[in-house]
Amino acid sequence: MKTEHQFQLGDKVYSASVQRMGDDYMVTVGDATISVRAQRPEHGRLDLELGDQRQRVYTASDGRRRYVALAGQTWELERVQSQHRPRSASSGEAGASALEASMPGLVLDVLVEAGDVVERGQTLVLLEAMKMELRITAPAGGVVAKVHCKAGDVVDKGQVLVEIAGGDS
Amino acid sequence: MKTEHQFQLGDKVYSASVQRMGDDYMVTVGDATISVRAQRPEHGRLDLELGDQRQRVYTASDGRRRYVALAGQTWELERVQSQHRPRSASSGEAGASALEASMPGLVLDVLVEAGDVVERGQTLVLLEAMKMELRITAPAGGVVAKVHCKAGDVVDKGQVLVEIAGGDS
Amino acid sequence: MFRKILIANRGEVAVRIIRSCQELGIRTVAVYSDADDNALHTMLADEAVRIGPAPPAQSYLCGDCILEQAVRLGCDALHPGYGFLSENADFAEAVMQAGLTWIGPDPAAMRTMGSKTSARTAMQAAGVPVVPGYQGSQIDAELLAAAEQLGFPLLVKATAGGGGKGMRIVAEPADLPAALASARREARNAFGDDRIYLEKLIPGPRHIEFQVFGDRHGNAVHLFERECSIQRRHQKIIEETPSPFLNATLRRQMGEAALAAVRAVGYVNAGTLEFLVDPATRSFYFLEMNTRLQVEHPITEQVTGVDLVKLQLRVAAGEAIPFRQEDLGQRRHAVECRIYAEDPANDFLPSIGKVLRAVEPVGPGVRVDAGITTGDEITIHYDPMIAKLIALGEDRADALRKMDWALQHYVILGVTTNIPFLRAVVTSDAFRRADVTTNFVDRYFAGWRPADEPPPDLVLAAAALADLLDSTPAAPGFAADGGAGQADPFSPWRQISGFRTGTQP
Amino acid sequence: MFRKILIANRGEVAVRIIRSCQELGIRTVAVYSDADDNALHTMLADEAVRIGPAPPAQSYLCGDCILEQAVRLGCDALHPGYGFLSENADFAEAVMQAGLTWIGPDPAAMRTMGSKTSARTAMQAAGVPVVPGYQGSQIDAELLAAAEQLGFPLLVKATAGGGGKGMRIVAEPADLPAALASARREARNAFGDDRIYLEKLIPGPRHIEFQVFGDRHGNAVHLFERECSIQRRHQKIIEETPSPFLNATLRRQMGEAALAAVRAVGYVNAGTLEFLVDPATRSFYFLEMNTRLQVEHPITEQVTGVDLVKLQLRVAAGEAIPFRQEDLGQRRHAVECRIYAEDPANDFLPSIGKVLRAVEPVGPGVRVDAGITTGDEITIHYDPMIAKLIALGEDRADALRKMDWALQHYVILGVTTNIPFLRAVVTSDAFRRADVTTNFVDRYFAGWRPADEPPPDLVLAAAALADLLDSTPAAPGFAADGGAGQADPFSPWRQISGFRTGTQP
Repeated sequence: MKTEHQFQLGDKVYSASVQRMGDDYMVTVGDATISVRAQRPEHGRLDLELGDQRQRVYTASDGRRRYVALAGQTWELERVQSQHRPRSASSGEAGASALEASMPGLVLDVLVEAGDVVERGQTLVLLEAMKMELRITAPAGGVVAKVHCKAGDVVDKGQVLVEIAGGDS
Repeated sequence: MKTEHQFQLGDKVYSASVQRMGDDYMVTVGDATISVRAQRPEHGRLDLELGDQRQRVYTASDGRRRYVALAGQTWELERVQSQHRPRSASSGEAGASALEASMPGLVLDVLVEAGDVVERGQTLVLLEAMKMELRITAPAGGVVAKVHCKAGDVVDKGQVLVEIAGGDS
Repeated sequence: MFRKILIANRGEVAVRIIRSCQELGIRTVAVYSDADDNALHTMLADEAVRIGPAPPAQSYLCGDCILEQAVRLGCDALHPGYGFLSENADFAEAVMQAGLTWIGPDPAAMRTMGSKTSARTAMQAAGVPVVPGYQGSQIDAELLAAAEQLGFPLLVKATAGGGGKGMRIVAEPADLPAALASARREARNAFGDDRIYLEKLIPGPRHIEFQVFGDRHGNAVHLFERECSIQRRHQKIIEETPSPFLNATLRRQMGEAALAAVRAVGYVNAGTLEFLVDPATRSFYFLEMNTRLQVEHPITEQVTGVDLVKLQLRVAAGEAIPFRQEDLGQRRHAVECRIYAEDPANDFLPSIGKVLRAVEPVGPGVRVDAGITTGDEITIHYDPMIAKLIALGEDRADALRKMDWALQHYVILGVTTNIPFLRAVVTSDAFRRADVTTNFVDRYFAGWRPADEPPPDLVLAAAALADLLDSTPAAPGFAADGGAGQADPFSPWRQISGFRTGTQP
Repeated sequence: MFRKILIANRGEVAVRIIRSCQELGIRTVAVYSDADDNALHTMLADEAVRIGPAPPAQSYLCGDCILEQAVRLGCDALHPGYGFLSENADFAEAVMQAGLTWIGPDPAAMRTMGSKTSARTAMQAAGVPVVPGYQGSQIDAELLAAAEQLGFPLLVKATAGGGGKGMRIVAEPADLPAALASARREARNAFGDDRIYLEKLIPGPRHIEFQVFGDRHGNAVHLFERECSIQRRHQKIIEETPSPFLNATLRRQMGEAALAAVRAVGYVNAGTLEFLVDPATRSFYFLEMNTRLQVEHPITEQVTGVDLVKLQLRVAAGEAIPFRQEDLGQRRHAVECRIYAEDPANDFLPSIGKVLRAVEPVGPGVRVDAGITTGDEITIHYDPMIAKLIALGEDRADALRKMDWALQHYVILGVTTNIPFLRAVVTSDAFRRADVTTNFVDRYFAGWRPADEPPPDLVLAAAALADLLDSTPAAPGFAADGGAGQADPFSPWRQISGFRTGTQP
C-alpha cells in the first residue's frame, strides 16, 4: 500500500509517496523515484541505505512539525494535512504585513499609531526580552493599519504587535 | 488505579506496586513506600525526583527482560508474569547439573561419556568459539548422566552439552 | 578538600563544576528555579533544591535563598560559576560570614575590579594601559561635554556592565542622550545599577584576554591568552587560543601586564583580564577584569592541560598553585563555538522551545560542555546557550577543520540554532586568514541568512518514511524494525537518477 | 594528500580512521560483512560496500574482495586499521601493485617483523635484547629437548601469533605435548599457520611498549611508552602512559632501543615495539613488533598531542614527520579501558546480543572511541569490543578518578559488559599503587564476581515505573509525560524511610 505525504517549507509545498516492497521502500519525490532500505534502531533515528550510500538521519516530530537532520543540515518541515491548504508563508515572518513579537517579552514603548506613514527600517515598538532591548522595525514602507499593543503589555511569541498596510516587501 | 509488578533477579523474586497520584507516583517495594515524580523526556530514560534527590535512569526492555541503569550500576531483571512461576536460578548456570554452551561455537572434542565419574574442574568438552578454545569443566564432582554433543557439532548458546548427576555445587 | 559544595548556578557551567567535584569525590548540591525543574544540572548533582520562581531576581540572583539552602544542607563551600552572583562581592562576603568557603577571589578584589571605573583607576596605578575614557559624572550635560573632548564615535558603558548589556555605540553627539537613556534602562534591569561611563571607541579592535590565577601563598601565574574577537550583540560566540595575532613579544608584554594587575590587587583564584588590542598600532589597553571563571575557559584547559575548575577548588581550599609560570606552555590550537538556540537570520533572537533531540558530536579532540540535552527547555528567562563546542587541533587550520566537522555532526532538533552561521564563519576566508576584529560579524556577515535552497529529495523521503514508521507504533523497548539484511532487488543507481540526496558523493 | 581511502576494517578503528579522513576532506569507503550491515562505520563513510558473509575469512580477511572494491570505487589509498589484514605483507603488496597507496610500512619490514622468529633474529642483530627462547624446529622431540634447556615454566607461542592466540603457558615437561597440540590447532585456525616456538617465561613481567614512527625521509621518532600490563586471556584491557614503572633513564634506554629497531629495518609509518620488563632486574626484552596502528594508540595521542592517524596519512602520502624527537614530550597522564561485551564473572566469555541502549560518558578529558552504539549487534564473529574509554588526567591519581567517573557514567543495556570489573580494577589498591604485572588479573582478581547484592528498592521502583509508562503508548515524537512542575504533596523524607535508593547520599 502506498502512502502520500506533503510537507511545507517556506511557502512551497513538497510531496513524497512511499510504498513498501518487502524490506525496501520505494520513495517518489517529484518525478524521481528511489529504492531505500530503512532501519529504525531507536526512536527518532533512521538508518537509510541507498545502494553504496548510507545515511544516518535523526528526526523528531512536534505537532505539525517534522524535523530532519541529514548530512550536517537540519530541516524544519511542516506537515500539510490534505484537507488543510498551505498557509501563506508571509504571515508571521519578517516582510509580512503583520509584525509579530519574535519572542515573549515586555513592551517598553510603542512609537507609532494607526495612520502613521512609516519608512523601511523605522522603529515601531521597543520590546524587552531576555534582558535585551529589541527594536521591532518596519520591514518595508507603508501605513500603520492597526496597533495591537501598548507600553507595559506582556506579549507572547507570535503575538501580532502592529499591522502595516502596503507593507509587503 | 494500582499496578503490581514482579521481577526476578537470580533466584529471588521482588515485587513493586505503583499507584499514580496526580503528578506523583506512590511506589511500594517490600514494606517501604516512596513518593516519586517521574518524567520521561525520551524513550528509555526516566528522570526521577525523590525530595531533594534526582536520579536519571536509563532503561530498556527486551522480551521478558527489563534493564535498569541507575547510579553507575546496571541491573538485568526478568519480568515475572503472575501466572508464570520463577524458574530455578540454577538451570543454565555454572554450578548446575546441566552444562550449557556459554556461547555458540564448534565442539572440538568431547572428553567424557555417560557413566564417567568426574572431578570438580575436570575438562568435559573442548569448544571453539570466537577463535578461542574454551574448556567446559565440571563445576563439581559427579557422574556424567548424559552427553548431548559430539566432536564437530555446532552448538548454540545455552544448548545443553553434558548433564552431571549429583553435580550441584 | 571540601566535603560538599553548593553550585549557585545553572546550565553548562553548573554541569561542568559538578563533574569536577564528582571526580574529586566532593558531594554537590544543585539549585534550580521553577523553569529549571529537571534540568541537566539538577540530575547530576547529589542533591537538588528549588530556590524560587523562574525570574533570576527571585532565584539565581537571590543570594539569601541560595545561602539558606547551602547552610541547611551543610555545605562547606559554594561555587558561583559565572554570571548571576559570581561577581557580587556582597554575596561573597555573606557566604564567608555564614562560615562557608567562597570559591573565588576576595570581596575586596572583586569590588575593586568589579566596578569598571574603579578597575580602570587601579590598573592605571599599576601601570597597565587603559582605554581613554570619562567616568567623572552621571550628569548628561557633563557627559556630553566629556564626550566632545574624547571625540566620536565612542561607547556608553554600564559601570556594573558585562556581556554588552547596557552598552551603546554612539556615532555623533546628537545620538548621545537617547543612548544614555536606553543604556541606563538596560543596565538597571540587568544589574540593578544604572551608572554608566564613557570610553573612546578603538576602531576595529581585537579582543584578547589573559587567564590569570593567584593563590594565598603569593603565587601568581597567567595561562596565556584567548582571542575572543568574534562577537554578536557584543557577546563572544567564537574564541580561540593561541591568538593568531600575538607574537612572542606582545604575548610576553601582555602576560606581564596581566600579572602586574593580579599582584596590584592581591588577586586570589581564577580571573581574566580583558584587553583591547589596536591591530594598527599593536598597542593594548586594559578593558575589564572578570573576577570569576570565564565561559570560554575550556580552550585554555585544552592547550595548557590544566583543569581550571579543579585548580579553583584547590586554591580555594588553601593549596598552592602546583606549577610555576615556566612550567606552562601552549600546545596545539583550540577553538570554541558557543551553540545558541537563536536565529542568526533574525537578529540572533533567541529561539524558545523544547529540544526534542540533541546528539552531540564525538571524536578525538572534540569536547562538548552542554547544559541542554534531549528533552530540555529553552526558556525566555535565561541565556539561550545550549552548549560550548571545543575543538583541539594540531594547528589552527586543523582545529578549524575539526570544528567544522563537529558542527556538522551536532544534531539539535526542535529549536533554531546558530550552527549554520557558525559553520559559515569558521569556513570563511576572512576567519581562516584570522582577519578578525570585534566588528567581524557586522563587517563580513551583516544580514547573513542560510542558503534558501529547496530540501533535497532525500530529506523529504526521510520525512515521509519517518511519518510512516512513526504511524506504525512499535512495541515498548523495541530496538529495530524495517529492512533486514537482504540485498537490494533494485539497481539503486538506476533508481537514484535525478534523486537529490543533499550529500556530497 | 589522498582523494579517497578505503578502510579495510570494521568497528571503532574504522570509525576512528573515517573521522580523521573527514576532517582532512578525504572521502572514505567502508567495507562490511553481512554481520555488519548497518554498523556504525558503514553509516559514517561516504560509501559502504559489502565484501562477503560474516566469517572473517570470507570478508574482512578476503584481500581480493576488498581490493576489488577499492579499485572499482577509484580509491587511491587503503588503510588496514589493526588486526585482520593489517599485518599481511602479501596483501600490502597486492594493494601497491593495484596502484593504491598502502597506509602502513613496507612489505619487507612487515615480513621481517611479522614473523616473531625472524623479528627476534633481526632485533638481536640490531643489539636489542630479546627474551631467551628456541625457534630451531617444529619437531616435538627437539622442542622438548630445547624446553629442558630453557627450563620451565615456559611459553609456547605461535610464530604468526598475536593477542595471545596460539599461546600456552607450560609449567612442566609433561604438559608440553598437549600444549603444543592445542597451540598449533588454535594458531592454524587464527592465522592459517601452525608454526610455534618456545620462549622463556619471565616471571611476573610488565608489558611496556613504545610507539614509533618512521618516514621516507630518513626520520624516525618514538612517542614514548604505553604500559599494557593489565591483561585477561593474554589480551590488554587497561593501558596507561606514562608508565608508572619507568624512570627517565630506563625510558631513555628503551626509547633508544626502539629507534634502533626502527632504523635496523628501515621502518616507515606507525609501529609499536613491545617489551617485557622484569620488575626485579629492571632489564627489558624485545617481545614483538606490531607493524600497524595499535588499539591503545589514543593514550599516546592524549599525552603527546599528536594525531597518529593523521600522521599515518601524511607519512603515507610522502610527507616528512613534522616534528623532531626533542619536540615531543609527555604531558599529563592517560588511561584507557577497553569496554567489552563479556562476562568477567564467567571466564570473560563474550556476551552476544543487541545493544538496546548505549549512553557514552561526556566530560572534560574523557574520550570515547566507540564502534558499537545503540541498536548495534554483538555477534560471535568478531572481537566483542564495544568501545575504548580514555581518560586524560593531570596525574595518574586524577586520571584514575576520572576513569572511574567515566565508567560509572557509561550506560550499556542489553549485553553484559566488563564495566563493573574495570571499575573494581581501577579503584583497587594494587592498581592504584601501580603494582601491575601481566598476571595482575590472576593475582588479584581470580574468580572475581560482581557483588551479589539485592537490587535497591529504587531500581525495582524504576523498573515498575518503566513498565507502567511503556504500557501507556506515547504519541510519535512525544517528548515528555508524567509529573509537571508541582511541589511534592508528600514529605519525601518520611516516605523515603527504609527505601534503599542504591545511591550514596
